[in-house]
Amino acid sequence: MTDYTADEMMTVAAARQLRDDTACFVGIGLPSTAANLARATHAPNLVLVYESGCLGAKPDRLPLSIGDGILADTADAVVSVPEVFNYWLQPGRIDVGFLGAAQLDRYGNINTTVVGGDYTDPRVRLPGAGGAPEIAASCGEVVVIVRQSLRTFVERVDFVTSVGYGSGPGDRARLGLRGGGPRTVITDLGVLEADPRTCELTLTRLHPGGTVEQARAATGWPLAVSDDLSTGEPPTDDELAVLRALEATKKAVR
Amino acid sequence: MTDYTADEMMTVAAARQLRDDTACFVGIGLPSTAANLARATHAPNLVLVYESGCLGAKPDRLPLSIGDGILADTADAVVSVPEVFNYWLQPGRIDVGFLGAAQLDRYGNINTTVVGGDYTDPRVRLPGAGGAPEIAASCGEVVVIVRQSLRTFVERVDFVTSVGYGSGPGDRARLGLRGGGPRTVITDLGVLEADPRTCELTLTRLHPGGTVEQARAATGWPLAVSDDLSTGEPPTDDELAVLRALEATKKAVR
Amino acid sequence: MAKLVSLADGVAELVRDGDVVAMEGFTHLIPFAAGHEIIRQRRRDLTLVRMTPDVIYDQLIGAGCVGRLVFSWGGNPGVGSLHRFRDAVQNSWPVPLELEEHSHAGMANRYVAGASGLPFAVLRGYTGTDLPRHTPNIRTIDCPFTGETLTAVPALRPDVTVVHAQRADRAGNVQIWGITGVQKEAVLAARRSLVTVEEIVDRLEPVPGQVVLPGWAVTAVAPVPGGSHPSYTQGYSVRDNDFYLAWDAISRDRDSFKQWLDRHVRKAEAQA
Amino acid sequence: MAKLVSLADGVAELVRDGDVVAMEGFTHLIPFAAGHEIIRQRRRDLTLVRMTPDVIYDQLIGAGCVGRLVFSWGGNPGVGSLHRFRDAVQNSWPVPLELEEHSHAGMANRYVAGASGLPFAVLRGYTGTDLPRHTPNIRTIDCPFTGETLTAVPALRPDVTVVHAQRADRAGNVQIWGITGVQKEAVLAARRSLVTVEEIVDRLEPVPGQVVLPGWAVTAVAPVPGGSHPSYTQGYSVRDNDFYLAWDAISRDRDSFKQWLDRHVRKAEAQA
Repeated sequence: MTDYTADEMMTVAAARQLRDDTACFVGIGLPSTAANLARATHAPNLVLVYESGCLGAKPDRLPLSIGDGILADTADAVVSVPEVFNYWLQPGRIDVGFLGAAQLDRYGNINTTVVGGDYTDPRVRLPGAGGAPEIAASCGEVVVIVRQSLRTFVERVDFVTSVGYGSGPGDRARLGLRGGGPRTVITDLGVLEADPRTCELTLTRLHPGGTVEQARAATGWPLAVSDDLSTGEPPTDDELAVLRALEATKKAVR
Repeated sequence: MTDYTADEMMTVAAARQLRDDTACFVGIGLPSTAANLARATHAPNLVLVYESGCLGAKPDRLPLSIGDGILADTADAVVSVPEVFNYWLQPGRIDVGFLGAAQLDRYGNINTTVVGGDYTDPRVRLPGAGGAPEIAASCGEVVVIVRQSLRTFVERVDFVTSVGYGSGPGDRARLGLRGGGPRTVITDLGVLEADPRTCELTLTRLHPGGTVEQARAATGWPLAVSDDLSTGEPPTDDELAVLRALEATKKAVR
Repeated sequence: MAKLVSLADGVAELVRDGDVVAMEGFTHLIPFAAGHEIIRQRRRDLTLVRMTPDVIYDQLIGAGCVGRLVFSWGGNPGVGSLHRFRDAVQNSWPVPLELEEHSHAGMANRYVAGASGLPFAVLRGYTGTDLPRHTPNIRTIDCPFTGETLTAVPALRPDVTVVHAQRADRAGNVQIWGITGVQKEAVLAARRSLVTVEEIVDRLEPVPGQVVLPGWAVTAVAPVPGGSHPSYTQGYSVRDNDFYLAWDAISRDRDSFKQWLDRHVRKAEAQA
Repeated sequence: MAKLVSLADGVAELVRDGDVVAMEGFTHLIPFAAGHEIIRQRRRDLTLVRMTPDVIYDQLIGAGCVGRLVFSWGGNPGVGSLHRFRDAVQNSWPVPLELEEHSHAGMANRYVAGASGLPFAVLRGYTGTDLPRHTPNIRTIDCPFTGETLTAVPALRPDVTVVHAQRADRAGNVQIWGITGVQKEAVLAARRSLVTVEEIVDRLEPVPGQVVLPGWAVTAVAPVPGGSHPSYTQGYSVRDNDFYLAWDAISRDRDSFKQWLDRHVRKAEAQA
């Protein structure tokens, strides 16, 4: 078996989360890498939807951004940005929303806006919402990919950019959010799933070699651990080869 | 000078009403014939907008309908039907709306819905509104082309499909209609213009050979006649030749 | 992914008695063949929805398939009035026809709202006309920023939308060009959709002005060459204008209409 | 008909101190050359509007042209954060930067409302997020049919929208293809518009996926070959990704930023 990094394990685990023949709204960065890996391995008919308006993009290299020309060149349809949000995302046509996060709390609420200080005078100003609030609201379910640390896994996000389960059970329904919310969070340490009863993100799987203690130490709240905690499979040689070939395409364009 | 029919005079007079370098929202039938005549004579840069989504159509024959393929083939842009109404008509981008009518009253209100009886049990069921209510509301001004008779020029339309000046001065502003309304009505007898003070359609021009008495006899209300009543020019040989060539293209397709 | 089906199977599965059915097209790409199949399969109590009900809706109305019509302009485009439509409204023949009447701008925005998963749309429209007096679902709404009063219309959500298009690939991706009207919105607003196409191809070569409906947003695709006749399919056929002109005479009289229907629709073999 | 102008004349005439300016583009077709001309002409107190403010807005902010930013995602696309933007927000350098922050769905619909002549747009959005707490023009609206509560955002009506496109003809008809983003809406929502293009041609050959803006809906067109560099123009150029990566280092430090600006923008000859 080939050696691999924690990021590679995270990306492979995230890719495995995507089922074939579904439509996935792809955020930039790690989600785009994982979604393209899924399409290049077990999910050849995964429909990649990018907020730039590309429906069914089939890039043969990693896009440099969500507005990369390769996405338009290979898409089944290129539509306007208002259309992608209004006709495709908003009515709930997209099965999976695939997002990153700067901060995440136990109910899967996401912050990508400001960290520290207050809103008008923050310690760190982040890029902001982009498409995430409505992706998190409207997709059938949401998958989050984020490195796990005390900096990212916080008791309470400094700013709710995108709603997970709010403050717990019933909140999504009360808010009128029609998608299923963040069912799964993939990190460099393992996989967390929202407990169907409490809505709390619960460690259900560790990547090979990881420990519950590591995960707890990287989580800013008392982390719930599943009774059925399992250990995932390491990346296969094929997964790693495809992932590295994809990453190499990005460096080649650079 | 060539002989001509009253309909030809009406169409020529209507075409003359359209200025070059303006945008005209074209209804089907007589308006389409007149607008195409204008483009083929004195107004080569008249922008023809059809509710089928064709912007800047330049047909070299008369379209058989507002959805004729020649309109899409020759347009600067073909947009969706929602777009033509929302992005092009509604914001007031179109200078002139060019409409027909089944009934018309002294304030230029138009009926193309039902005649006689009541709405649920009419004597004659007409096609209905189509794009006309919003064309009449939003274009810079409206030109109506209609044959003048007691059947069409009525004291009060049986159904207000498209608003002219409502019941008189101030009504358009009260209703929030942003276009200028029906400034001009072209008939087979002459030209009526809305009096700027009373908003009442006033006979301002007769076609050659016509009389005020004829016009009054064909009008279902006491027709106002302008102090400056003039007589229009007959169709030029060129106008007639172009009009007849256009009409011939329609028969050729048939 | 859309299923590839025959026209008869597609209509049998997707169009049901009592359904709200939109068969859209703006003079171009009118799904005549699908309409005839609905007549042959004797659907009843349909609510037909369309901006521009024309000859195919006249035929469906005359054949007794329709109880209600939601529309904004009903005519024989470029020719005149629809006589079966008139006979149904004026004389309830062959069955009474209830009307819900809008303007084009209103109908287009109702489809947009349906396609967008919103319950209503906002527009500047209808104001001062007699339409709101007879169509109760035209209401007003105030802008929460300026206080200005605008018009609201409810979303259209047909049970099934039927459209005709140039072609599809084997995954059911549909390609339409020329005047594309409100077809995309009508398909996306509907719970189910059936698209008849001139041909199924291996690969959709891109065409200027194209609209592509991804196969995963379409329920079924049926190959029906000539399925828009007597209307036209840009790139495939031209309008049979003689038929539109002839329809005026055929449809004026109930008997000549019934003879035409028996000869040309009811006894015709199912296509595809 | 749009006027054909030089970039310098177009900016001088159409972009004024204190204006609300939208320079749109979704990674593709970013109007960098026009942004640099605005910096050279020392515009001040601009309110910049854009869904995805990126490197060109970072440059305008760092150059002191901007007092307010209306946006939904500010970053160096595919690379990381915008350091001049951060420095302005966190340290008011070189001048304070006021923010009005939305989501993409909200911004896109605000342009749609502006292009449609409506005062507001309705969407399912923002609900439960902290955005409405800090952005007062996110409100609610009730459906007059279902009673459901939805979100309302006000129309965007920029004083001027600046976009880059592939080409235009001599009548100023503009042709854009590839990822066309929200450019049409941004142009139609604005009171004035300036389009820079790679080239002026005699005739616009139709291209699949094209959006055409008729010349009568555009104020001015300026030929600026390469006007989107370091972003890209589909069919004309590819993204200069090295620049985007290099920008991260250049922009982290005020002095290196100022040196870059002096060398590459301020002392550069005006294009076209």
